[in-house]
Amino acid sequence: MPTSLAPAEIMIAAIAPMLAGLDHVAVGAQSPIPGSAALLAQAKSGGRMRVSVLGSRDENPFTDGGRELFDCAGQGRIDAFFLSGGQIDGAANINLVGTGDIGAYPKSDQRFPGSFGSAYLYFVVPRVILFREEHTPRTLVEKVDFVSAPGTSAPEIYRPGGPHALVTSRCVFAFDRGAARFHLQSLHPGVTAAAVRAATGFAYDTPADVPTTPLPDAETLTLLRTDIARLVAATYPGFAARTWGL
Amino acid sequence: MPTSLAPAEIMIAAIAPMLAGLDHVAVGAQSPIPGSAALLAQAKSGGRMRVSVLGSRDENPFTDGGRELFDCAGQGRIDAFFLSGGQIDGAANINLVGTGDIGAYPKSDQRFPGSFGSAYLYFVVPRVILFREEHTPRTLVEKVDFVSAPGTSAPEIYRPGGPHALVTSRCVFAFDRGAARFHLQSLHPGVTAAAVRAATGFAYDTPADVPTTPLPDAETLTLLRTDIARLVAATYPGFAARTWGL
Amino acid sequence: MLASAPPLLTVASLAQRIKAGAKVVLPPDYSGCAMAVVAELMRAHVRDLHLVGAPVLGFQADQLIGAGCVARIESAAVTLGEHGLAPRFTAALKTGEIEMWDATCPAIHAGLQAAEKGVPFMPLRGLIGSDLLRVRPDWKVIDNPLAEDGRRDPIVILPAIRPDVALFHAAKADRHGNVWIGIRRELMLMAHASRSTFVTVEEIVDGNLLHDPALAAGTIPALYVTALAVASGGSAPIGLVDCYAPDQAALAAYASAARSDDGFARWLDHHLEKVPVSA
Amino acid sequence: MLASAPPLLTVASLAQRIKAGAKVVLPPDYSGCAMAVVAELMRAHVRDLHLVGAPVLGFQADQLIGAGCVARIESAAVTLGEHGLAPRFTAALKTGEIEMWDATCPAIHAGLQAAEKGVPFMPLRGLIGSDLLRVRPDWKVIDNPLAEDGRRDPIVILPAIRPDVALFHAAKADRHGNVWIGIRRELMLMAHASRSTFVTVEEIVDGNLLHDPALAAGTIPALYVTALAVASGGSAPIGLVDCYAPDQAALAAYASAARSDDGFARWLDHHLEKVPVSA
Repeated sequence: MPTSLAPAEIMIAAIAPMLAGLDHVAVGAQSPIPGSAALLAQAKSGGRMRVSVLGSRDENPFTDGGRELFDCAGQGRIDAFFLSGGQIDGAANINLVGTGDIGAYPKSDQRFPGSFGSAYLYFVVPRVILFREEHTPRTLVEKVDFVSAPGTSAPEIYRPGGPHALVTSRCVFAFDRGAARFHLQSLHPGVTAAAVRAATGFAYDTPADVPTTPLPDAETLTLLRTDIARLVAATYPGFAARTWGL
Repeated sequence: MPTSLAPAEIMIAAIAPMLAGLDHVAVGAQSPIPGSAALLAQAKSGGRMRVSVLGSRDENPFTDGGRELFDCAGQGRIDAFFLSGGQIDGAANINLVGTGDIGAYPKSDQRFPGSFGSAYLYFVVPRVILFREEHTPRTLVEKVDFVSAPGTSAPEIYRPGGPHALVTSRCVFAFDRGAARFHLQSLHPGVTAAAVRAATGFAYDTPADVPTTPLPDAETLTLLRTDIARLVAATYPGFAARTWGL
Repeated sequence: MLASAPPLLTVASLAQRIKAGAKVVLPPDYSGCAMAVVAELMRAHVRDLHLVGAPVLGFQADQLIGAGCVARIESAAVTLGEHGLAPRFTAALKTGEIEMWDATCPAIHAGLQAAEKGVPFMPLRGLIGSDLLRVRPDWKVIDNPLAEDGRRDPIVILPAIRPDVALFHAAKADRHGNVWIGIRRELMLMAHASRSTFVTVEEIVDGNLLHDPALAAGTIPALYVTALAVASGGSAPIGLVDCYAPDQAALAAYASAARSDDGFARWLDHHLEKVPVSA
Repeated sequence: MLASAPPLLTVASLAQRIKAGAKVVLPPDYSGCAMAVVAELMRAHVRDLHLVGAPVLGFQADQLIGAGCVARIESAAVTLGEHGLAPRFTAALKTGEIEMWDATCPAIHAGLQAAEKGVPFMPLRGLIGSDLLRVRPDWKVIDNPLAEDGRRDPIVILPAIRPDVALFHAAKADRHGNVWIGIRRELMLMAHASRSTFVTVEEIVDGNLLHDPALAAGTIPALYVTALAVASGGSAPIGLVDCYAPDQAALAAYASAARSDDGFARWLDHHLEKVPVSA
């Protein structure tokens, strides 16, 4: 077992297996952890998986302008995507707009950049993986102040897609769409269930026995720190420098 | 006055002045007479007028696929276009689908190719010029058997465009959108009002005095037979060969 | 990336992937027509195709109709252009052998764009008062829900057109499966809108078309391409812009032969003899 | 053809054609940003702009907000990317100085496509249950009129977005006014959708871009271009793909300075001193 895994590496290793067997995984701009996980999963698939990374010179296959990612997802050609949130709540609602009373909109207490494509992609991409490094009661809240995109929808709403899991710096939550609720799936090394409970603002289920998040084996870690790191550096140079000193 | 004008040349010379002062004239595929008229009008404008000829290598400015002509017209960027019809009636309805009882559709007595873009462009292009060489009771009918595109619309229908005139091998009809009716505007040389009446299946108004269709002056005819003919030959080689022996 | 490239097949095995009953969108004659595949479809007597013109049809449709491969045509027009009316199309309408869904060009573009965007319908101006609305019960007039305070604003909405198959011919593809189409963006729309896309090309080029900034702008990415085949001269006799001109004599000969059932049958026999079995 | 070419202006005189109150659509930072024109707009204190992000905004919007040029933002996000939150945007929201129309990326693309097609609205999946619908009263939920026999199928329809002005920077144009944008098709959509389009370019090239089959595929035809100006380095410090990289130090310096009113004011003074008056 390799030692001194970076927190980002644990998240990458946790996300990559969630993509196994998929045909096409897309990654938004400025998403280095999901991007690294997707490229790792692609390498593990023997190259069978297609990975499209927005903002990448070599991994971005789109030629029809900014709309193509969304059209492509609407056609059902994207199997997995990644979203984050300034706030994420226990029903997997995400908030990318701002905090405070919605009645005061647009004068948020804290303004986030905006919803980007979340209010669409969350509905049409079958496997949306939420990620947020900061795992605190400030980010994982009971109820988001502004719903950029809802976690679940009424049965009459067209929604082939939705949340699959939430990966943080502390743990992995799996999402049950029927119950509209998370459960604790695994704890990163050294993190206790109690610590997660204390750091989480929303209610979720905790099984009797929570495993440790599987860590990459030596071969995978070598792959990640060499070939994948070099690919990642081409699109996310700052992240690659911080994580792998590239 | 030049002698021995070809019938096509008279139609070209009749159409060209209808385009004077316009910014952008578009011409459909396989429309050599309107295409020649548009290129003549462009030359007369000193090049200020833009002419887009579908199917032309050099005069087709579109780069967004087959839809762009229609999008461009929908944006209000095309001032004039040309339509024809297997049948045209006195309310300027055109039929590009087929003859016979519509109840028997699609088993027409005579099937035409189809409506192409007429059911859209007739509504959104401000100045649509109808043209049809064959001027007989078979082509100019009281009521078309199938309305590919109607000549006029109820006031609540979005319709910035519509018919302006009908040019045939015998005469020019002007269209009054308010009255939904043609009147005889000019007779080609040697054609009588009575002959037009006998050859026309629909009712229209005839002023007391019907002028002769203005013919091109010597300078214009030279321009048409040299520079314009060469441009036309690049897109409509068969027509240029038949008309000018090019 | 190569591992996820679409397979490179023979023309015949590519044609075999297009099944009876498929809804197949085809380009107009001025774009890239996969005539070599059309020949294989006729040879194999593929039945009950629903052909969609993007937005009009010509020789491809007329031949397939003549060979008995077509159940339905959805198009803004069917014509052989300067070679006149499409004779097999006209004859099949008379016998009632094919169903006809007349359309208008922008309605087909809009329907394909609806499929491209994953929406169930698209609005379009015009059309109201046209008898096309009488023969197209799938098109519907609604009141524009965003019209200003109570003003009536009727507008047509058109259902998405989602073909099973897009089929066309292009100048080149690379080994990754990216296909260069230049300004012929209706081919890209067809690929985006369809469940599967089959392409024949003049040649396979080295390198990656997406890595050349000039060529990338006219390239359909491999992710939309189901399978490829090399067919040199694959759009003859219709021609391919910047590659080879139409063979007007061959087109005229077809137009003339196809005026009668017998003439078409003889043309087809002769045509399939000339097209080698590539399986 | 040359006679109908759009005029070639100086950057300053091009900027003068963008008037107070105009609805201006701008590309995201990864596309081509006409930073030289943005500087002139700030110098001229053009007021009350309604900026539309296609689909998101960055440095251009933050600077124009800081300079007091903006009344309203319509965008799926406003961010300086790896340089963090957009500080002038955030501050202006707090003071109530600007109006905010939050959106989501595909809704802006769809709204621009509606304008491109000349239709009053476009449907879009998703969105239902998002608070965006609460803050965007111009977006409306209807029942899909084409849903199968009585099944309820709620869907959002979005009004067309028709900007007065599209403003961007590109690598090159020709003397006819055709502008090469490569794969940056959102720039073409912006030009199609807008009443007028102003473009700065690195250089004017000889010949006609539309006559080169490879370049034509990535070219906006002159008919959509209102006026051009040459601005070498015109999208610095944001950068222009395949031409020059972002100047990360300059971008970081802006992001830092703009955190305070005073810091921004000093940055602006210094910035406009550096940008020569090109009148």
